[in-house]
Amino acid sequence: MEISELYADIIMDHQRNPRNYGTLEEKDVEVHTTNSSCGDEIFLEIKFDGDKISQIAFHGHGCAISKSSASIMTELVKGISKQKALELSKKFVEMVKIGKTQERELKDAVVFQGVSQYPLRTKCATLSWHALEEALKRTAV
Amino acid sequence: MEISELYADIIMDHQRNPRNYGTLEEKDVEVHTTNSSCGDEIFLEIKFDGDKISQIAFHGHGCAISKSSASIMTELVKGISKQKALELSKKFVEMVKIGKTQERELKDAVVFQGVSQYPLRTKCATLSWHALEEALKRTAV
Amino acid sequence: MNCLPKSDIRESFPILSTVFDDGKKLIYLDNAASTQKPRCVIERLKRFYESENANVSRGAHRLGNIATSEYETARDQIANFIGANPEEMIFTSGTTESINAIVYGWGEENVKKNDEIVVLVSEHHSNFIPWQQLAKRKEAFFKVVSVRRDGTLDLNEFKKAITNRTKVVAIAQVTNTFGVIHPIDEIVEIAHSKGAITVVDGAQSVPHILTNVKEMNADFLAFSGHKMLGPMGIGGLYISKKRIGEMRPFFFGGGMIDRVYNDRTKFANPPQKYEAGTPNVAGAIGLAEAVKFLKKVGMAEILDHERQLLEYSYHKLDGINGLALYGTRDLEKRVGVLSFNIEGVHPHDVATILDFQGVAIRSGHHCAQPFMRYLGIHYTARASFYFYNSVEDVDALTDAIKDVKERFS
Amino acid sequence: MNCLPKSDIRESFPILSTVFDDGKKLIYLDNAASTQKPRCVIERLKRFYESENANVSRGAHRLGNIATSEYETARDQIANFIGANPEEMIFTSGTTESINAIVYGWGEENVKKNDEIVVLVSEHHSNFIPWQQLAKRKEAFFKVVSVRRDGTLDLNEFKKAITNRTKVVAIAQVTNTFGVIHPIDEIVEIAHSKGAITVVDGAQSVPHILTNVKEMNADFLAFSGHKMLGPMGIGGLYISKKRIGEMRPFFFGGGMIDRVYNDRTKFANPPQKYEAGTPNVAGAIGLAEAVKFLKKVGMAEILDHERQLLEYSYHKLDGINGLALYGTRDLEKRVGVLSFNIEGVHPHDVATILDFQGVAIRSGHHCAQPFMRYLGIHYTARASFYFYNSVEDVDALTDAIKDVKERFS
Ligand SMILES: Cc1ncc(COP(=O)(O)O)c(C=O)c1O
Ligand SMILES: Cc1ncc(COP(=O)(O)O)c(C=O)c1O
Repeated sequence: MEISELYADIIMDHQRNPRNYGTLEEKDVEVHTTNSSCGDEIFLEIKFDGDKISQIAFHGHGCAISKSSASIMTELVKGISKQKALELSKKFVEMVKIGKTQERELKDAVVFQGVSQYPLRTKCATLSWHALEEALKRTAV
Repeated sequence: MEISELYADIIMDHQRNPRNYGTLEEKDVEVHTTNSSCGDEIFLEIKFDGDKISQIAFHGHGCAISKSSASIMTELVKGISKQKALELSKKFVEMVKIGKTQERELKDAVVFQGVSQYPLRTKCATLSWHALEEALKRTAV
Repeated sequence: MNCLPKSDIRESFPILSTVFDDGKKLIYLDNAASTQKPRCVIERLKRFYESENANVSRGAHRLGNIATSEYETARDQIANFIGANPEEMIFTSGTTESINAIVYGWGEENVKKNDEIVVLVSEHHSNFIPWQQLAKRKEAFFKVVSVRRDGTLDLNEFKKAITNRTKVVAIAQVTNTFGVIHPIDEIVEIAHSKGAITVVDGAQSVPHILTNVKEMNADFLAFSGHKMLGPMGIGGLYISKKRIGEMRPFFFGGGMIDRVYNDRTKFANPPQKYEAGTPNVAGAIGLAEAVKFLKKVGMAEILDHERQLLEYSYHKLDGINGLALYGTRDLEKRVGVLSFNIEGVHPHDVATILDFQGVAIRSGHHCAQPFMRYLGIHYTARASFYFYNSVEDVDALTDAIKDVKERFS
Repeated sequence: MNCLPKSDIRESFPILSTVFDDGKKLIYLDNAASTQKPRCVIERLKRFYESENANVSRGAHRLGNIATSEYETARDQIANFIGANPEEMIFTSGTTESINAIVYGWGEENVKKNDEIVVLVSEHHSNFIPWQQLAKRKEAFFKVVSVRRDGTLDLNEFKKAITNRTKVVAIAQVTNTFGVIHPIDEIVEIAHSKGAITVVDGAQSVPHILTNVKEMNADFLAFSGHKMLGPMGIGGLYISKKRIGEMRPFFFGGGMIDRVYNDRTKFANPPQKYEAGTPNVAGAIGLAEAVKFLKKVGMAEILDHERQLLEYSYHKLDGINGLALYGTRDLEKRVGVLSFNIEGVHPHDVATILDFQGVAIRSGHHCAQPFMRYLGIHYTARASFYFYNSVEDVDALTDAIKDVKERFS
């Protein structure tokens, strides 16, 4: 693998200009998750519209991998149902574990396949997804 | 080295028939010393006549090496002065450490030269001599 | 690296072909003290230091990744070997550290004044003194339960000793003195029925008997790598899910934290919580290799082989005048440990004279002074077998024993 | 076994010629985390396991004698390396265990309510949390003394922090974060003048600076073998004669006793008193071999070489926009540790990108969260040198740093 594969343009773009970065005025749930192996942290806020994720935002501090992964994650799940978001999350976590995926739904998030070669960095890529799962669990009926 | 050198006839003889074994009716000092690495112990009793060791006896439990060494030691020091006994002790300890000696005064005790090849057993050979030193120290003026 | 035990298993152990300067061949019968290492374990250490060495977990470089993943794989394999989940097993430097860790991490918090701590009189000092001293600090009762003179436990007597005040029962599954196998399942059950927690000293059982902590149902199990073909300086401690919540870390330092503030610390989750500082990565990896080797040999085969050697020893030695053979005659309740004494001969002399022939045994109190005192003996000579010992080794042993007897008669 | 450092020292370290699958060469700059091992150390371990392996001290056979005498010779050599007498040095598994041993063996008995325990804000967690937790248990004051932002200590400030109530001063002679060398002699003197005892964390000093505990006059000194060419799982703890009398054993078990009774135990003399259980004999012997190697290279030469690499790094990196280099600019007060941050780039990304080039550095809080928080940074990237690093290694490092800067700009 080359540097440019892991630090692909798309990742560099999201880390420079993270989407949905910041806080929400109105939110239904807020989750704070840390990566205890390195101390990175993310605050994730979600507003639901019925079963749908209508608004989502994150802030915190982390590396390019965790920041861009969070950014891409928020883009992926905005507007979809809790159930669907959970499915995506499982697929993403599986992908960075085994290093490949067939799932087209993961869209831009497939750039994180390469991170599987850096076991200590997979947690960076999955941090925001774990925060998402936690948020959905908390708001489950 | 052969077994018969370390377990020489003279050692086997002393271990079977230890000299000066038992207790004294009248004594000036009694010392109890243990070999903490194996738990063997010796009780050494001495009666002095002025500066001279007039009577000496030991008992306790220990291996053939420590028992025969104690037996030979008591024979060597009986009747000699404290000063002389201490000198012998130093020579003996030195001998088992380096594995040889020029000292004819050690007489039968020279059979313990070979024990130097068994570092963990040297303490068996020196146990009674250390008891002797302790006894002499305690009765020093 | 092919770790398959050769048809001749001995060839996998370089040291077993030792011939000393005086022409005597090494006959190694001191396996209860420490076992020898197969070539694959030695080579694994070498390979680690030559091409994988790095500190674990906190690095973001290739060697760090290799070291970390090998270390965690080792944990998986060793945990699996004793039937535990990886997160239930922590690495320690050996049985002694493991048991002391229980005392500091669990005992200090949970044992109170007037509680009872129960051990057997036959425990190894490493499973005796830590509890004795804890009892002293806590003003708890330290109850030393007797065993039969043949080393076996009378379960009814044991049952009587366990009361509602019993907080801890700490027992070796196999004794290092006579190799007696205690009925650990029943012991654990009796202890649990009174609400006591159970600490199993597995130093002499894990290397010789297939171990499954879930079936055994113990709260803690301690073992040493060096007694099961592994390197020195590594061992393990199983902590059941039930107990892990009650246990505070016993060592504090790097790698076991989530957040550190000036006034407080938030700890990481187990197993990291209980592994402070740089771990013995090479040791863990070497032990995993050892475990693979043991699995290939087969734990049932190992025990079986040891029993055969034990039976053969009895066959050759039984009935010799003035020779005391210790431990129950029901050899099904034994692993391959043969403790003995020759009347009128100090066991140190026995060991030294055997050593002249190249036969390496141990003599002494075997870190079990309370037991020796209880039996009214000071020491024993002890030969202890492992699967790489042969009938010829036993012949050399028994011939040498007979020789000593003659020499001293 | 010829352990003489070759004219090209790197050749003595097999791992340093690693070329990865992708053709990148290993450039190992993570020495503060763990150092690599010279061939002679690796071979020494192999030789031990192939021809000398046995448990120590209690055996009466040839292998036992060899193992015991090699173990004690190792103690002599390592003690001598730090200027201690053999009976003042015990083997542990590393710095973390050594410091925790002081806490359990000395701290539990001697630190009382309202006593003060003083550390610096820049301590490694292993010399921070054990004291923090002890203070909590004892209701003592845990005093965290600030350092300057460049990592150095203001001795006047330090002096003010030490009072008649100060019982313990625990300080790393060299910090692992920035490689700052503290004036340990003065620190010890100030602490002693108020009656406090001194614990020196030597994890980063013993491998890099000639150490003499007698001149330093500290009460305790802890260090790790793996950070000074030695195997993992072995380290040391120096205990001064003055303190040894006040210290109770912290681990109980085999090998540290004189007599064990059911109700009490009489302990052996130091150092055995503090070494319970089977020691890491191979580890100790391997570390002794490492120490021999270090002596041949020369401790003065080692420090000198590291300084040159550090100066060269500064020469190449100084003045680059957006690059923060941490630690005092007085490089005479530093060992070869280079902590840095690139503005806008997370150090984990720095480390990963450097790793692509084969350059192994570390990133994170370096087990010094209180210090990072004090500085208002989360992490740094850290390159740390040892005597086998070359100017070319530094070139690779500095080129890679510049590359990262561009990539992220
Ligand atoms: C200053 C300092 N203290 C203590 C430690 C802990 O050493 P170890 O992990 O070898 O126990 C380290 C190493 O990480 C260190 O750098
Ligand atoms: C039954 C038993 N428990 C505990 C130990 C202590 O093990 P280690 O010395 O490896 O810590 C031993 C070994 O000597 C043993 O045989």
